This record gives sequence, C-alpha cells and structure tokens, in this order.
Amino acid sequence: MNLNELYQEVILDHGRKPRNFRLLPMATHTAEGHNPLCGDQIHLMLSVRNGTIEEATFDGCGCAISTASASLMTEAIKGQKVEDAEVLFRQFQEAIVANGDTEPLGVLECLIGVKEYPTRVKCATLAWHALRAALESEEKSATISTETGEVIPHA
Amino acid sequence: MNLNELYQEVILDHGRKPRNFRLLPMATHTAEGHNPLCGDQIHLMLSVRNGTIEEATFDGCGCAISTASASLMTEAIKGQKVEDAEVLFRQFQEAIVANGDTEPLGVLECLIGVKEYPTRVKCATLAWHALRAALESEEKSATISTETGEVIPHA
Amino acid sequence: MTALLDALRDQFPVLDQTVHGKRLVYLDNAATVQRPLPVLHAMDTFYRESNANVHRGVHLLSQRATDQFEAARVTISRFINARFSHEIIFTKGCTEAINLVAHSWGGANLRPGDEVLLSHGEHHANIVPWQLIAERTGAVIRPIPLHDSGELDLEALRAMLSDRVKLVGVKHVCNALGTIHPIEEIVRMAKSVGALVLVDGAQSLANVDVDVQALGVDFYSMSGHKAYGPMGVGALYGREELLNAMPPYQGGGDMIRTVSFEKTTFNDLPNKFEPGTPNVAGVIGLAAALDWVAGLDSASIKAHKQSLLDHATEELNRIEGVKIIGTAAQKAPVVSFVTDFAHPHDLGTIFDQHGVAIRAGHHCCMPLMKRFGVPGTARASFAVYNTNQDIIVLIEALRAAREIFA
Amino acid sequence: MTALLDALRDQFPVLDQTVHGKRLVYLDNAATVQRPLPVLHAMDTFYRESNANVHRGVHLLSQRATDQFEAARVTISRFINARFSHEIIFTKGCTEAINLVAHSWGGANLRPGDEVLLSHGEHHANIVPWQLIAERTGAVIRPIPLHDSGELDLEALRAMLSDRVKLVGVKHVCNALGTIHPIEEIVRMAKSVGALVLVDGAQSLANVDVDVQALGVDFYSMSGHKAYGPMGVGALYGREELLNAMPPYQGGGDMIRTVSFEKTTFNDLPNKFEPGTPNVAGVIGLAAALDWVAGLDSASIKAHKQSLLDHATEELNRIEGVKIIGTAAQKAPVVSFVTDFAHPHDLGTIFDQHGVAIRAGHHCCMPLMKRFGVPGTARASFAVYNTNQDIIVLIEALRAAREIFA
Ligand SMILES: Cc1ncc(COP(=O)(O)O)c(C=O)c1O
Ligand SMILES: Cc1ncc(COP(=O)(O)O)c(C=O)c1O
Repeated sequence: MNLNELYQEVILDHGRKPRNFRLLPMATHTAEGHNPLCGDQIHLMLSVRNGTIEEATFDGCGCAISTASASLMTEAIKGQKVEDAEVLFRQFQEAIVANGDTEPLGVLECLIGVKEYPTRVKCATLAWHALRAALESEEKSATISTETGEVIPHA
Repeated sequence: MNLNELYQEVILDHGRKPRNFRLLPMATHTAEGHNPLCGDQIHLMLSVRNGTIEEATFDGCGCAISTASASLMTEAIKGQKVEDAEVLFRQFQEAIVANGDTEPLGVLECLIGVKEYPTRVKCATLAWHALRAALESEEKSATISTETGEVIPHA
Repeated sequence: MTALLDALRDQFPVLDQTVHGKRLVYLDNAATVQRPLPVLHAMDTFYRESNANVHRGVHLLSQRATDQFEAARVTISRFINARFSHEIIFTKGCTEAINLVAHSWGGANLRPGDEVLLSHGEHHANIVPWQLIAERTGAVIRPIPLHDSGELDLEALRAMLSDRVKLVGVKHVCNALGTIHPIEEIVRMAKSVGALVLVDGAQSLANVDVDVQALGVDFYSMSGHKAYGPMGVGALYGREELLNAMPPYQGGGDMIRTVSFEKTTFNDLPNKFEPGTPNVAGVIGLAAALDWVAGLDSASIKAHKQSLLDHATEELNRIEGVKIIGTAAQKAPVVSFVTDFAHPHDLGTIFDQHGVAIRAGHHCCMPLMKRFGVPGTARASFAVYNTNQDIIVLIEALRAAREIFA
Repeated sequence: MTALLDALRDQFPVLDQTVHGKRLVYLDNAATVQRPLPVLHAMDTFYRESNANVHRGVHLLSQRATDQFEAARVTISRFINARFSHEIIFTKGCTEAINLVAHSWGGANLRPGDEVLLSHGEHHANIVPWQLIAERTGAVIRPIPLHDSGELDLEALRAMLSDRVKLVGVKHVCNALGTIHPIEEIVRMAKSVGALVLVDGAQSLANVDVDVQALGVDFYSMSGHKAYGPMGVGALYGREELLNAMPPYQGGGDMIRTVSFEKTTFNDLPNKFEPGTPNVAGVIGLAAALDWVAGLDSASIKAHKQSLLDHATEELNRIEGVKIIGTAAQKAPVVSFVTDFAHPHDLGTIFDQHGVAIRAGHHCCMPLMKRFGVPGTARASFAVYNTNQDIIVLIEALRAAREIFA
C-alpha cells in the first residue's frame, strides 16, 4: 500500500472541506472524543427524534484522517435509524481491525486503508467512538478517549 | 589476607567478652551509632570532667568487629584528654582508609586489617563515629549514622 | 534433573565465576535473582533495533516500541491472571507499587481512626508508606501478630477485624523467613468486614503460582528483579473499579487527557498512573523473564526447590548452636538462621571468603527481627539454578565459621 | 568532521536499518535519543558479572554493585558540578524527579495563597505535579508569559514576582521549540524575592553545559534516556540543605534508619529519597553515557549541531506554507513547524514512509501549543549522529507531503 492509497482524493477532500462541520444548538446527544496522545479532539452533536438521527454535526480539530472520518460518518448517519447507525459503527470497527475481507461499506471504504498504518487507526475511529458514546450515554453528553474507548459520562 | 588475620584472637576475645559493656548513669556525653544497612547499633556513654574522659562505656548489639572495636576503643580512650581522643579518632580513621602505612596504633592495630573487607569497614568505625558525635555535639546526646557520619543532634 | 539443571545454569553467565578464588555460590536470591540470557537479549535487542519512546510517535520505531511495551503488559496480566491488561500499572519496583496504593488509594480513602492492618513481618516497603500516609490522614496502623513459626496468627487477625479496618496488607512470600501466607483465607476474613487486601508479591513470581482473581486480592505489587527480570521495573495489579476510582499518583506526560493552567483532565487506565517515559526496555525484559519462567517445567522446578529447602534445613539443624528462624509448613526456598557462636554479619564475611553469597541483617524487616528477638539473621535463599552442591559448600563455610568463633 | 561522524554513527547500531524500505533517518531525539554501544555494554556487563542488590550485602558481588552504583553517582554529580554526590537522588526519570520536589518540598512548604510560577511552555511533567500539590495545599499556580519567539517574557516575570512566590519552575531547554532559557537571569530574579528555582533539565545533558552551582539553581531534574543513557533512570539534583530539610517522598527499604510500628526514623542523604531496589544497571548505564558524552570533542559537536539547526531552519523557511514555531536566539537543535497544507499528524505518517522519524503532536506541552494557536507541531530534533543528508531527506519528505495535500 502506498501513500496515495491512504490519502485518496475523497479523504483529502473531506479533510480539507469537512461536511457538517458546525455547531448544532438543538443537539439532543453530544460527545467529546479525545486522542490524548496526539491532542486530536472532536465534538460530535446529534439531534435524535423518534429513533432517527435527524442531524449530525461536529467541530474540533484533527488531522486529515480524523476530520475526513468525522465528515464521512456524519454524512453516512444523517437520516438513519439509531439501530442502523449502531450496526454501521460495528461494521466499521470490525473492518478496520480485521485481517481479511468484511462487509462492503460504500464510500466509507476509503477509510479502511488506514489499517495498514497502525498509529493512525485511532484517528479514523475517533469520531465513531464519539458516536457510540453519544448514543449510549444516558446523559446528554459524554467524553470518550481513544485509549480505552470507554465512556465517561459527564458529572 | 586470610580470615584468621581478620578474626585475630584479640578481636574474637573482645567480640565475645566486650569490656566496658554497661550503662553509665552519670554520663555527661552520649551518642547512638547506627548502621542502617545491617541494623548494628551502639550506644556510647562518656563521663568527661575537666577535659578528661574519666569513663567510657557502651551497649547495643553488633557483630564481632563492631563490638570488638567499641570495646577496644573505650579501653583506649579512658583516662585520656578529649584532644588526645580526637587525635586518636583521626589516626584510626586515616589508618582504616589508607593504602600505605600510617601511624602505629598499638593494640588497635588489629582492627586495621578490616580495610581488606570494604563491606566491614563501617562495622569497625561505628563506635568511633559515635565517639566523635558524642564529643562534638553541643547537646548531651547525638545520633550518627555510618552512611554519612553526620551528626544529628537530638531535638 | 541434572542435565536440565546444567542447561539451565548455562543461561546465567554471571554464575560462572570465582570470587576470592572460590566458585561463586549465589544464595542471595531473595535480594535479587540473576537474569537468564533471554532477558539480557530481549533488552539488548530492543535498544539495538526498536528503541524509541512509546505512545506518542507516528513513526515505525515508536510503533514497534509501543507494541512490544503493550504486549508485555498482556504477558504480565496473563501471568497473574488479571482480568484486564489495563489492571497492570508499570512502576519502578515493588516499593513504588505499594507507595502508589498508599498515597493514591490511602490518601483518598483513609479517615481519622480508620485502621490499616499489616502483618508484623512486613517488609519496610509495606510499612513505611502506610506510616507516611497515616500521619497525613489520621489513620492508625496495627501489626497483626505472628506465631513463633513465622505464620500469621489468624485468630488474632480475626479478633482485630472490625468495620474500622479499611485495608489488610500482607506479603505473599516472606523475604526474611520464607513463609508463604494463606492469602485466600486472609482475603476471606478481610472481606467479611469490607476491608481491601493488598498483597506484597515482591517474592512471588519466582516462587509461587499467582492467580489474582482466584486469590481475590484487590492490589498485588510485584518486582521485576526478583522474578528473573531486570532492575528498575515492577508492577502493580489493581482491580479495575478501584484503580478507576483512585486519583492520580504522580503527574506528567501521558497520564493526562488535556492540560491547561485552568484545568487538567486525566487519562484512562493504565496511563493515568504511568506519567513520563516508562522503562520500556525493562518492561520488555520483565516479559521475557516471565516467558522464560513459564517455559520451565514447573512441577520439576518446584520439586527441585523444595528439595533444596529440605536439604538445607536438615543440614543446618544438624549443626550445634544453629537455630533456624521461620519454620512454617509452607515455605519458599529461604532459610534464615542465627547461631550462638557468630553474629550474622560475621558469618556473611566468612561465607563470602568461601565464595558463598548470602545476606546478613534485618532484611528490611526490623519489626520482624524484633519479634523474634534477634538483631538480624543470616539468610540463604535459593533459585532454580542452585544445586545440592551449593548447599554442601554453604555448610562447609558455616563449619569453618564455627571453627573460628567457637 | 565526516570521519568523526562516521565513527560516531558506528556506535549506534539502531541507526543502521531501513524502515519501509528506506534508510532510517531518526529525528525524534527530543523524545528519546539512541544509546551508543558503550552504554549497552556497561549494562550488559553489569548483569553478566556483578549483578547483585546494593547497599545491603556483605558479599563481593553486592560490594561490586554498590561501588559501581555509588561511582555513577559521583560521575553524575561531577557532570553537572554538584557540590556533593549525595545531592544527586536517583529516580526513574525526570518526571519522577519533579514529582518528588512537588510532593516533598511543596507538600511541606506551600501554604494557601503561596504562588508557584511556571513558564507557559512547561512540559506537562512540570505542570501537573504542581497542580496536584496545589490542590492539596491551596497554593496558586501562575503561568509566566512567553514572547512570540518562544523566549520567556522576563519583564512579565519581574512584574509577577512578590513575596508570595515560593518557587519558579522553568525548563532549561524546551523540548517542543528548542528555546534555551536564560537560567542564571531567572535565578537572579527569583532570588530577589526569596523564591526557589526548579529547572527541568530533561533535555539538557545532551544539549547544553550544566553547572548547577554556577547557575545557582535549587533543584535540577534530569532524564537518562534523553542523554544517551537507558530508559527507567533519571536524577534529581537538590541543594543539600533543602534536601536535608525535606520530608521523605516514598517509603520503603534503605530510606530508613530504624523502623518500628511505633516510630520510624529516616536515613541520611541520598538514601532518604531512594527507597527500594534501585535501577542499578540503569544508573551504571547513565554514567557510561555521560562518560561517553564527556569524551566527545565538545566544541566540534556543538558546531555540528548548530549547523544542523541552521541548515534545517533555512531549508524549511524556503518552503512555501511552512512556519517554524520557536525562533529564539538561543536554541537547541530542534525545529518545530506547522504548514498550511497538512496537519502535523499527517506529515508524521508521510515522513515515516520516507524513513524519517519525527514527532507530531503537542509534545506534552498543551498550554504552549495553545499559546501559539496550533493544535500541535511537527518536530524534528537532532543528535550528534545526525547529518546534513538527514535534513535533505526530511525536506524531500516534506515536499512530497506538499505534493499530496496542496
Ligand atoms: C522538557 C521535558 N521535561 C520533562 C520530560 C519528562 O521526562 P521523562 O519522560 O523522561 O520523565 C521531558 C520528556 O518527555 C521533557 O522533554
Ligand atoms: C517482601 C518484599 N517486599 C518488598 C520488597 C521491595 O521490593 P523492591 O526493592 O524491588 O522495590 C522486597 C525486596 O526487597 C521484598 O522482599
């Protein structure tokens, strides 16, 4: 795998011009994602109604990979049922750690190449862990860390 | 040097039957000597009048070398002027760390063989450091440690 | 056994030397055990091939170092059967592991009048940190009495238990006497009043099987250099819930999530307790040591060590004027003794001249020495590589000492 | 210089490898520097010949280990010109050294409202320990502003000084930007209000001459692995009077004089602060590293490092969209930069594919990053063994990254 396969045009594009990169004042679920080792942070905001993710936005700062991943993820989950987003989280998570082939993920597939770069897997999964944290948390907001993926509900 | 030169008859004798091994209720100067690494302790008691060490006794517990050294030392300094005991301290100290020949020390000479056994030098000098501590201390009692030879006056 | 032993000894180049013109007979294994070649190689190879700082690098060497470092954490967690690898916190040694618990857990949880019960035989490493924190918190430290055999007086412990007791601390294997304490039973008793149990496992990894879940302990401290690993590395096992609830111990890099002058937030386990650059090579060496131990035929090694202990005990009991301190039914291969003819320190010097390395003194257990009314003992402690011949030389040296003094 | 450099590089087997098919260009020296063979040999030889626990043994190996260990203390005390070798306390690293001061000195001396001034650029290791102790004591921590060059704003420091200030903490050499701070001047200013000065010298031993007496510092913390020595060892220098007056930090064996459940008394310096089995091999390795450094021709090494820094600075300034953060007049060979085309983390990955190991991120200096309004930087840091060719490869990699992103 060479660098061009990691930094595909779609990643570069979403890295440069992230979609859904804005605050969501009406958010019903939010989560902070931190990568304490490199300092990447994203703030994920969801507006969930009747089991459907009506809006998904983020802000924060990170590398091309984590920004593109958040951008692509928010596009993918917008309009989805919460259960479907959870399935997608699991599929994505599996694909990025698997050795062999896994379910095709459409446009998200471009992020899976990162598995050849072990130090960067955490960048690609940061937004996704934040998604799980936001959805699972009983509270309105939560914080997760790439180090354990553990959810720390805010006090 | 073989073991018989270290454990000469005079050392074995003073180790087994230490002289001046008793409490001195009328002591004017006392000091505790500790070797924190092996746990040896001696308690030195002096009665000094008009600049003369009239009595010198000790108790505590230690190995043959430290006991014999304390026993021989108390014999050597009893009846001496404080200044002369201080000179003796320095001569002894020098002899036990020196490479070449030093002042002859009479019966104390038998202790000098310990310098071939670096781990045991502290045993031989424990009582002597206590002597210096007792004499130098402004207070009535002091504690010294073989690790620095530093005097810690009691509070 | 002999062929096995010879092959084993070949792994320890340090043993192949003479001291004072005599073959080295190393019987100071409870102070520090020697390292086999695979441990030296593991560390050297790390420095020659993968040396980099961990956790923070995007480059290959750093990734390799991180992978090896975290793999070592898994090795250690499996060796003691921890539930999660992040329940293993790397420290510089067993002493630091205990200080971490005393300071972090103790500092946050002990209140005036709370009690910490420690066996009368504890190593200073499991007494002094508690005294320091007791002074700050107003907690009270009480010694649990020992029987004359060196075994813990369980009846006395039972009588001391109350809901004031917040923690019971006891070593698994006594470095001074060899006693193996009945941890499961102690844990059961402590739990009955809701007290936590910290086990000082400094001497354990080389000597007893450890299963922290089966034992039911809350904290377990370990030392690398007493388990065929390098110096400068140790570990603390702590139950996840406890470690999660504890405040950080030392502050620095890697243990934080975010730092600002206004507010700092902390990282998750295990990083929360591992600020600064860890001893990566040391941790890798420790894992290599445990792999090496795990690769030995544990039944025959156990039998060998028991036979060394029995042999030494028997021979020492034969010599007039020798008294063994510590006669528990369950013992690690350690014999501690005093004589009526020579002080332990003098024995140490005479033994050394015979090539025999033992320890003489209080073994960092002054209260234990006081309990047995001795200033110190002479201690011979055995490792896998010791032989019956080593014991014969030890006994010859002791007879020579007797000649000199008696 | 080239012949000298080649001979030098031969001492570092780790450099002689390829990563991702490219020659390794190791520019992550501020994270950890590589160790030369004499350091590896010193440690290996210790384990093969003299390995024993220190201080407590009467046997030859223990004596040898103790002698080498204490000789290493003398080596280090001379290297930084301490007055006494017992002013050197061995720790597991720089982080622990600072924690020791914060906990022991800070815990005993800070009162509510007292101030600790730390440069805005401090490493988390010199911020978080102070935050932890401030929480306990009620002391207040205040950041000393920096100029845009990365230099300390001495006028601002002067204005912050008052008799509430008890300690000023600043690093000697900034790991993130390379800035060398004017310690003598800072000490003079701090002394004028009676404040102590702690200097974080993690990056110093490999980069600047250190004379603690001439600098007039009170505490100086050091890291072995950043000075060509092993991981898992560091040291604290403290002025004798201060260390003597401080309470112990961690409790355990060797740091005591007597222990009983009723009353424990502590040992003298340096033992008071060194409980437990130290990293003997590590300490010996560190002394070997400093001996190795001392054996280099310091003037030509300095010139070489300065020329690497100048070369890298010049080349980076040539590339459009690249901005160097940290432009102090006095700098160690560190260049930290950001670009308008790629995030530092992405640069790190691309560089790695070119064989170039750099660090990307906040370098454990989050407040400093915030001060410069960047999430992190890409940092190339040089050691004696780096070459102009290394810089050429670095620049090629950066141009390749620009290709991809711009
Ligand atoms: C300036 C500075 N201070 C402190 C530290 C911490 O040193 P260590 O990780 O060796 O404890 C470092 C290294 O990361 C550093 O660069
Ligand atoms: C029972 C026990 N606890 C604690 C320690 C301290 O371990 P370390 O010196 O490796 O920190 C030792 C070793 O001296 C020990 O034998």
